[in-house]
Amino acid sequence: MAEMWINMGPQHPMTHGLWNLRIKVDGETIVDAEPEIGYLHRGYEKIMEVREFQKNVVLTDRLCYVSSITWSHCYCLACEELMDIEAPPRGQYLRVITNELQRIASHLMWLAAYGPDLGLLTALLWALRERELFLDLLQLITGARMNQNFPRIGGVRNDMPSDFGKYCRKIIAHFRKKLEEHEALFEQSKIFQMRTIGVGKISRQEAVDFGVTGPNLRATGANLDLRKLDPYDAYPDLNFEPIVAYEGDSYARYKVRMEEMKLSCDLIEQALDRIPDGPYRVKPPRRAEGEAFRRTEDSRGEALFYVIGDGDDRPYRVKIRSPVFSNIFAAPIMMRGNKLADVVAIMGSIDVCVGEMDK
Amino acid sequence: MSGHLIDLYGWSGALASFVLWLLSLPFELLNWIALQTGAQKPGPLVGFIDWLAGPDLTALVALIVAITIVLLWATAFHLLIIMWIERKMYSRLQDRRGIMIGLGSVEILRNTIGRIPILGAPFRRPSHLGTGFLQTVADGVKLFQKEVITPEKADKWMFHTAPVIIAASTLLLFVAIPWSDGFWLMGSIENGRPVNPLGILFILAAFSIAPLGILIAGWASNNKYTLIGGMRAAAQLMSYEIPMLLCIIALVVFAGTLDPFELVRKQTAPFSLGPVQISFLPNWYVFNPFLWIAFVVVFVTVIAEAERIPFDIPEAEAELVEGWTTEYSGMRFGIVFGFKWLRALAGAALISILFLGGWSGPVFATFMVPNMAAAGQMYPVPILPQEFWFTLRIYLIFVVFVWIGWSVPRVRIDQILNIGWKRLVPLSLLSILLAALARGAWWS
Amino acid sequence: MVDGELVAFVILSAIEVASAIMVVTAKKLVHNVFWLAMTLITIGGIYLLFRAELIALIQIIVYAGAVPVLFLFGIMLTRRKIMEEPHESE
Amino acid sequence: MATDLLARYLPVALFAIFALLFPVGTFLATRFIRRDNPTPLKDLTYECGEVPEGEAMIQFHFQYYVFAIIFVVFDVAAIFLLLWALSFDATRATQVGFAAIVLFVAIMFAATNYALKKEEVLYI
Repeated sequence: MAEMWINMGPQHPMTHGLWNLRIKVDGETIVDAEPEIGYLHRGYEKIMEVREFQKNVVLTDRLCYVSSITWSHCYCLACEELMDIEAPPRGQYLRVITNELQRIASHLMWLAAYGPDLGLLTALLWALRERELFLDLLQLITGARMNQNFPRIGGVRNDMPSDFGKYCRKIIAHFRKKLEEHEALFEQSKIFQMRTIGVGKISRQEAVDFGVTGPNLRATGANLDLRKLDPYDAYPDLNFEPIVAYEGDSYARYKVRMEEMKLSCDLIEQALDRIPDGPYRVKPPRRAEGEAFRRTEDSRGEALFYVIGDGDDRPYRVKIRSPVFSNIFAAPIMMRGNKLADVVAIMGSIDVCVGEMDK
Repeated sequence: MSGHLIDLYGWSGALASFVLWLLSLPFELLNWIALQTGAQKPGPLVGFIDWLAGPDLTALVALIVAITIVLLWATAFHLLIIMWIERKMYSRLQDRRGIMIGLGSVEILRNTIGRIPILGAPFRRPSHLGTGFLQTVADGVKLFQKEVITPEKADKWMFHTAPVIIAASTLLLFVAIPWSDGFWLMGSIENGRPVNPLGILFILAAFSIAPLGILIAGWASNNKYTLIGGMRAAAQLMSYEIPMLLCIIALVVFAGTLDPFELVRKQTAPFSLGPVQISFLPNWYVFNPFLWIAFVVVFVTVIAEAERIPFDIPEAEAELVEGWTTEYSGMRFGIVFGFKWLRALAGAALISILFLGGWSGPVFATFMVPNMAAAGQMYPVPILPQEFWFTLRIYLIFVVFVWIGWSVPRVRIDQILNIGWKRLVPLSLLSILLAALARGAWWS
Repeated sequence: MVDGELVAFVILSAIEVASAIMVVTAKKLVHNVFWLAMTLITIGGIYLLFRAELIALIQIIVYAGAVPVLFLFGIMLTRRKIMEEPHESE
Repeated sequence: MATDLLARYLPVALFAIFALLFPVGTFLATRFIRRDNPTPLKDLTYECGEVPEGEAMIQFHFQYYVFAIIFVVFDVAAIFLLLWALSFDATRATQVGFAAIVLFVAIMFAATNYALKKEEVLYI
């Protein structure tokens, strides 16, 4: 029986960016898959070596175009570790708030992309409609909608407006109601369950072996949330339990992300309750020596920055660990034995962002 | 009471004689000049005019006029409207306004008619706040100008033939679909009533040709996506033809005929089911409890035959780019893509004829219109004619298609085939059994 | 007066014979199936001339709709270049 | 009756010619409006921007073939049932004939269910 390779990408509706998934099919069944990346490689790690520490934030913003604050935040944390400073409490809370807002916006973008993947174009418009609200909130606090350039080494760029809390609570209350509509559209639909339950299974051991992190790992039953495991900023002060699902299939990954959006709403409300007064930023030193790394719970998994300074005002070497990079290479495991049409149900649930994957 | 507005044969006959009269005018003139100049007999011209006025040519031209009317009615009128309905409707489902290009978007119209104080109001709208109806026209014009790319590796001959097969078989559906007692092409008049004993079977036959074209299209493009898409499409269309046919058989057990006119006539009568008689309810087969299963199954199969969303896996733009239409471009793509709506339209008409009373509707008031076929005579036409009721039903069914289509995800191909063979076929066999037992028990 | 029925018969049988010849002479298997479908459809038309309306429609449903598709699916099981040596990609 | 049949199918025959001419005419008409500018790159088989790999016209999995066979079988059976349904009133006159048909449908129903329960490998 003839098997053939099918290219999905770089110009393919499934890929959500420039990368290529080569799939070997036997009829309709997937025998093997091979992700091919590098179409969007921009040499981030190299560019960052020639820019000053602070000026790199503008680059890290553009690592992932739907979740820029979380990436800049991770970089700033790594630099703070290198420079041995710490952000003041108000800055830390502001970081938590913007991080979680960005996480919701990112997860909504994933939801918006997952719908059309499964042929449900209505979900795209609905999820983007809700995402607008969170982008508005981010705009209110940072002034920009996409590349906010908000975290700073030693804090954040500016304080939040005085009435930010009011708007934020209002939108979150509205969003909680709207989320029920999305659940009706997705998980209460029998066809969605048919498409996702039992599809793209990966065991916890395999996921750990392949370095899968974030919601994709938590969907296999591993209670591994860096906000809890390796806390940073104001997260130790907040009460929350990481979301875990046990099936390891597309439906579990979907479920984890949906629940995480609710968790982020809780975290934002808690942070707004507890945010202290005071300065939001300290002045970092210009030069740094030594090496430091920091990992954070990005919206897609474990983001890691490893920064080496050689006493200059520029980093000597920066290493970025992208969660999507690892997640995507576990995709062949999830795909083998499934049907060709399941590719979209699996890749959509993994949540690919090519910007951070190709760096 | 005729009940229908368009009497296709009367109309087209009158139009044909008008066309022929226009054609003969120059010859009549020549004839007249020849007579004036003193010639006794104007020669062969008389024979030509006689031939023009003869019954055979008039009938043929009348038929051509009728066919053109039906083609334009289906493709230029209904196709544009249901495309507009779909696009507006799903835009509203998605919380947005959708297509907005209207008359006000046409610069010339806005600058001329739009300047008239009151009458020009619809033309004065801002460019993108119109009704959106012209968007489909604009898309059609755009597709007309697009380059047609033939892949180098494609089997060129088959590649260009396949869209013709698909389009022709889709159009052929409309020859058998009557739009009212007077607006039909296929059939004959017996005892003053139109009959077409096997009309529904003809529609099914026209539906059954498309898989061949799709499979050939998918193969000829020599592309992996089109090959898989074509196979999926053919398998799906075939699989859903069987339950459709079986459910129509269940209906035939009750109706005893495959004649669309007869089916509609039977459904116009008051409801009667064995001993039960309800005077205020029409005898639509959807009210018949033994045919509920059949109705649901036919509805689902029509959605699948039209390749609409829960079953649009052959297209499946998420994994197979554009399914079997991937390599088609320009008007070839436009035809095969746009005619999917025509299939949905024909399917909706089929559902309406089979279960929802076809074009029957209440007659409120009538007005007299001159009979085009017979000069000087008037005949009564209801304010809301049968064509209106039929179109209304078709659009409502189509709105349900859109509603379903844009609120559920797509079903996987093996699940589609499983639903078809493991659910719908047994269900339709069950409905045949139910219908046969019900009729056998009550009427024997 | 020309007999319309005869004209129809001549045209239909001409198409039928021509496509039947194409069935055996066409080079590619899929073309053969296409011409076979044409033959079967025109046979349906000839049934119609015999006043066998039902059998004509059944001919189209079964022989034009189902059988060529069955053949096509069967052909997909064969190698395309059946006369040439097996083609291995890569 | 006989002439009526052909009279009924005359519009169909003409309509079929028109239906064939419609797409052909549209395709020909676009030829005069559009401008073709083929390049080797453009004429390449679309494979998501990659260079096409291997042949698409290959030996394919037999899974769909099974559906085609079942389809033909069911098509013929359905046509048989259709003939019965069209003459329902006639066959019902004899109770045996009616019972035979009900039995036929029942066997078809049972066989379909049984076969579909057993079939797991052949289905894709």
